[in-house]
Amino acid sequence: MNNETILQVQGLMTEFRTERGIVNAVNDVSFSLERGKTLGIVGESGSGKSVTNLSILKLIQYPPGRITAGQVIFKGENMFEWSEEEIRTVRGKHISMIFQDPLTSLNPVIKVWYQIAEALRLHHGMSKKEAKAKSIELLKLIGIPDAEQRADNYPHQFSGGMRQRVMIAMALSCDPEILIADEPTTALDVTIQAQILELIKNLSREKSTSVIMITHDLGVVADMCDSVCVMYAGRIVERAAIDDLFYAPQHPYTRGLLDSIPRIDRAGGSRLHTISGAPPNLIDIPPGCPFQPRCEKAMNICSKQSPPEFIINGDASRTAACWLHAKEYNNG
Amino acid sequence: MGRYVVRRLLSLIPVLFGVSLIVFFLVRLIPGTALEMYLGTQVEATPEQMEELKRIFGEDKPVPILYLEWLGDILRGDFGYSLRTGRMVLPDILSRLPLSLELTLFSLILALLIGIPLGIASSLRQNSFGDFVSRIGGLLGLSLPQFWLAALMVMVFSRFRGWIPMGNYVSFFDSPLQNIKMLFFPSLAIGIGFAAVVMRYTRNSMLEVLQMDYIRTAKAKGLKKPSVIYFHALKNAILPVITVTGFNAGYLLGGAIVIEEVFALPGMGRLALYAIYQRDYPIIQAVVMVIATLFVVVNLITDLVYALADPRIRLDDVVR
Amino acid sequence: MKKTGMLTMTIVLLLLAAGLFAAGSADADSAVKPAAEKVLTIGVDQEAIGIDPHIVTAFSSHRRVDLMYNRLVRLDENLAVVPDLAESWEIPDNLTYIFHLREGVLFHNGREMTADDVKYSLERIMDPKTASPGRSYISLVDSIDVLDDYTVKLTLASPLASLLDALTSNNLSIVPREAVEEHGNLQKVAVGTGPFMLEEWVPDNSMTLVKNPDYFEAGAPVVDKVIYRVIPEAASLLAGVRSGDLDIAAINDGATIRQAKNISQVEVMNKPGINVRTFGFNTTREPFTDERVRRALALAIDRDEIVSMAEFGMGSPTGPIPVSATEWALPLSELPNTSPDYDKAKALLAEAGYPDGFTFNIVCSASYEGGLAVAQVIQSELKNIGVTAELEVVEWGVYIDRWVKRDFDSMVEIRGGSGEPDRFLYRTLHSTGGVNNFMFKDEETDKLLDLGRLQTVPAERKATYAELQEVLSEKAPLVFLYSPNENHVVGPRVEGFRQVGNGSLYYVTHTDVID
Amino acid sequence: MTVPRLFKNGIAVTGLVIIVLYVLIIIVSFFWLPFDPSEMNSQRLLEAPSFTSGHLFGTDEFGRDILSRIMKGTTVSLVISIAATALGASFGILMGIWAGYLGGRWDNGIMRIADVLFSFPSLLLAIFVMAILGENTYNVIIAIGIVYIPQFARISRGSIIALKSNEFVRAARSNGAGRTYILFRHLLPNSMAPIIVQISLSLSVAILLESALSFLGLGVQPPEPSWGNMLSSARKVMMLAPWTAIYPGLAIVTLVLGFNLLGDGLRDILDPRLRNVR
Repeated sequence: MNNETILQVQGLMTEFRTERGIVNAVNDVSFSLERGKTLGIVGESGSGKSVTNLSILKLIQYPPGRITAGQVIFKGENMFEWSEEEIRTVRGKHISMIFQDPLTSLNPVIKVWYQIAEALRLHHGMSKKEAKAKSIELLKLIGIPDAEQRADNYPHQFSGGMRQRVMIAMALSCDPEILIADEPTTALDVTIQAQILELIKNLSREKSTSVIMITHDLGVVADMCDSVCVMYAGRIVERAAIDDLFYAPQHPYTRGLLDSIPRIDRAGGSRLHTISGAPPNLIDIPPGCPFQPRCEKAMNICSKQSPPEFIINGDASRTAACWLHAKEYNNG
Repeated sequence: MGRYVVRRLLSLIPVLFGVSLIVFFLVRLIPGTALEMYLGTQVEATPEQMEELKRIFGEDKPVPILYLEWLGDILRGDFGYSLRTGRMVLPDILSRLPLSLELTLFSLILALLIGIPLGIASSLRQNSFGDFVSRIGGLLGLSLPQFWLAALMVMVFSRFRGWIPMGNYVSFFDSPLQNIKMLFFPSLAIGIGFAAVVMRYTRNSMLEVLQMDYIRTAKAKGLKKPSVIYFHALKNAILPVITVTGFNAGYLLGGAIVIEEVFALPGMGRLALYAIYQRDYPIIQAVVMVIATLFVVVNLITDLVYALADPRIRLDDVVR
Repeated sequence: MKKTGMLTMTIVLLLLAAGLFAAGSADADSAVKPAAEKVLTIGVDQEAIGIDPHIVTAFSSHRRVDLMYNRLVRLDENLAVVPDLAESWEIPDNLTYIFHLREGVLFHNGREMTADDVKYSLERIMDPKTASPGRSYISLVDSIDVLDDYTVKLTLASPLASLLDALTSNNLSIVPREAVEEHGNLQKVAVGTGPFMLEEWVPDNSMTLVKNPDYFEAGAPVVDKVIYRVIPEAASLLAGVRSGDLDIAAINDGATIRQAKNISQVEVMNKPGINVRTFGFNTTREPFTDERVRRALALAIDRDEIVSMAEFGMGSPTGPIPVSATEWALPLSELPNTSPDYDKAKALLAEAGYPDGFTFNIVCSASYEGGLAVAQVIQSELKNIGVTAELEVVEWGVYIDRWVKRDFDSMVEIRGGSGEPDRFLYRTLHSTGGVNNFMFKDEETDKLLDLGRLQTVPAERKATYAELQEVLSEKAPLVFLYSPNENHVVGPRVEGFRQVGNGSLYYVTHTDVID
Repeated sequence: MTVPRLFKNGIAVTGLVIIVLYVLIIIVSFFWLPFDPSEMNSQRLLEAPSFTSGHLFGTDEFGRDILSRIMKGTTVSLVISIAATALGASFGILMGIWAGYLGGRWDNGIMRIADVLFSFPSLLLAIFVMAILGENTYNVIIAIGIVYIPQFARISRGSIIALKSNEFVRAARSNGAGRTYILFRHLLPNSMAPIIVQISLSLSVAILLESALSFLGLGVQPPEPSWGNMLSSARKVMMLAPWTAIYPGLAIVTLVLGFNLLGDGLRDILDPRLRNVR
């Protein structure tokens, strides 16, 4: 069971056609997820982390979005070779998702229990009655008081945190092997954030569900994840186990991110660091490293050629896409 | 909700008062009087006959006095007598009402049956050739003059017995089959235009809804495409369609004049038209009042249906 | 939504079930029905406006009253006066008319009709309170005397040669006193002596009449039921006959009749009617005060062209007396100013001081009676003599208003004619005439009209009206254009229907339907 | 931004092309027509369309050339539709923005009037106005314009109210801008999108309303040709001579379609919620 790779993404490319040109939202992204582990994907908004994960289940709307290359290998099979119908049977049953904004992600005109029950009826063939009972049970499990009555409510009658709990109940209803949580706490109050994260953590641990946690919040990553991928401009710029990332970031962008977090252990005198500049426009990306215009350590080569992912210390799961490591590699 | 309905019905009062005022004085601004129409061009009347006739036709008093008298009468539920036929106004109107309501209902049903599926199909293939064709087709439906279409229908289908009403209106409760058969073409002539409107609203609303996060959620649950589209999307997309349907229903009640004329259907619109031609003031006044009331009531029903379809709306909160 | 969905489903299912149920029961009904009740369905374009024979003015009402009431005398298909309730009559002098009534005629309420009813009816008509349009027809009647139960005598204040013809009017129908007293008037109920009795009247939809089993004429009526259907569109009327929904349709639209002639399933019956399409001048307005101007305009008019364009050929050019009144009417060729002569017309205009023509208005309306099509043709024809006519097309009610107020330069009308010249021309053109909208005051015309009323010798009367026709053609207070045909489109089941010529449907009484 | 987008929108461009074609027909009709549209000819009544006679669309019941009448009638139809829309829009928008901006008693009063007008069936209202004013082209414009007033009032009021609470209005007010200035410089331009769409739809509905009025004998009066009155007089003869009804009918359908296409396209373009990246 240990170290069993359950999901592998290889060379994923996703683009969007807009009036101004083609946006390369995901550009040659690869990573893998192990059973029972939690993988964090971190990046600013627009870095391509959500699109990456929507691409896994082919939930990119065409038009305008389109997956142009890559493989998603789930339990040894490339899902991109499957038919739409086959992928559909995976959704919600084997791989399910939680989205950022629980208000817009729940259907406003359908009762809460019914939205939870749908997947149960579909994937487990439950009758309406069974599914309702199970839904209420799930609502209790995630801590909704008066679940029997609340089941007949509509989403707008719930608070934000409650709604996200409903989303979680919905996602976990069929005991999926993988849960993709797309910024599940961004829209919530800080106090509620912790509760929700705790809930995800407990539930996934209980059922040894693998989790992909998409977030821009390094605190969440530190709390939840076993390993991390950092995305920038549609690419993975650094990947590492959780401790390595925090203690020895290898990419200037990651370092920038870490420096921008206020930390108690840092001496009072040091300034809070921010990354200057803005993320690049993903249309017509210039050659070279996309981070180069904002990078304090930029070199000549950085504006000419895009860096490949360099393996750090011989550990294939520890990489950084930065020319700085080319030198180190050469020297080493 | 009860309080809401009462409040809405109370708001009817100033509207009806305004309508009554306008209609009463407006009809009397039209040149010619009911008495003149009655006599026509072939009849001679002696002066003493004219005196008597003027009294009968209510031309012996100033208009404001007549208005107050009439207002008093209708508040007591007395709509008076037709100047043209001498019959009581209210029963005459009530006997037309079922047809007008039925015609409205049937046209709307046809419009929804045609418009919603086309709108959905069109939205699912936005900007495809099929979308383009069906949009143009829909707009074409909207561009057809109703009476032209109706006249063409009479021309083509009149050779089939029983398909065109020909003044032989059969009530739904007497013979539903015959009734539906007869109202099919008139309803279609009216419904095609509205089908286009419904289609347009459905399409636009579906396009909007299909971009929503909850549709993505539904897909992520692994739901099959039909249940995503016809359940999750349509349930939301139908909301603006309800509004526009209700609005058109209100509009249609008195607006089928031309169709009633071509198909010789005894509805409210035709009653009003003939009353205007004949300067039959009591009838015109009453018809317009009834239509205005229906208009408001239909709008109220629409709002209630809307509230039923959208759980987020709570009527008591609606401020108007 | 779940609930609404269920509700919708339930309603739909209920409707369907109801539909099947009713369809089934309807079939059962027709299966049980005893053999062939004969129903004749008549399509007309206008709803009756009341059915009290003494009060109604609308032609559409007359067409109903026809079958429910009788007069003392009636017109046959040659427009000749024949007995109706009066079996015979004597005219001892030109002021006295004695009628001998049929015996044993029953009203629809079962009571026998007697001379008292005749007296009551005519007196009701004469009473100003009744506001009857028939009053003017018998205004010269001085007294009505009941000689016995079956004999009644009318005494006139002054001679009226056309009295018998006047008595054929539906407005002079005989009604029972008790029915009037019970209902106030007879606008909604029918208690006559006629061949049919009112069964049901659904306004603007249908009127159903059933056979009067006690009708005095043996073997009549032939059918058990007559249903009138109101269908305003001529094309729909024709379509109705064609599909078999209607048996007889009265259609006055020429185009539709022309089309009907191409349809093998239907028969078109027509004969020149007694109405006359006229183009009249306001003789008190410049330049129509000048007889020469009016004559010039008359000379620019091509009646054949008007008939072919405005009526699709379904009419006959006519002079002052409608051509259908064959006994009186002079052929157009014998009357002056009845065929186009532009040179003469221009000369007359120049003589009158309008060498370059002038501009005036024609008031007309888009309804059939309003003569819009005729006005358009006239407008075009007048261009030939340099006169500019501007059409003032008004809504029908406004048209009537202008007519009543005599507010027009000229007007296209349709005038209800009569087979009896006095009845048509006296009121139209005598200086005291009730519908002399032209405000025509001419001594010669007045003299001839007065004379015609006095004369009871046919040959003498004929000479008088011949002279009058010439005078009117010369002085042209109006141009008599044509008589539209009376048209009926008849389906294949119908047998024995005849046209009267004045639009009356009297012969429905003798009509049979054969399946 | 909007103009190039307009040309990218196939629907809108198709509509525009149709309208431009009709404008060209109007220009041509001022200088040349195949026949005199009011010239009657008793020898050529109801002739079928033919090349040899030169009556490409046939003749009507008076022997007049239908093509020439349609061409002449184009001006009438377009003038009515534009003038009536302009009339209804200007009064309606003024009422609506005033009501929406001032709110309170003004809003209530103005919108009650609009409500009253609104609950009148539009054709019936138009019939009333025509019957009172008398039948001619100007009065058709007035009648249709009056029908439009409450519609424009509602739409413009709605969008003003939606905008009123926006930041930029508060900003403008804190900068000392006056009521009228804010209304006409800030609110009106920003609320134009739904109004523009309503205008294009009103243009098309006006043509249909004119033809319905003519059908009832209350529209533009003969001999002046309008598509509506051509159709209405063709009704009698359409079974004998279908072309008398078909060509004027097609003229109406195509021009109305043109306006509708333009309107629908504009709605796509102006309504950002429907804007789909391509």
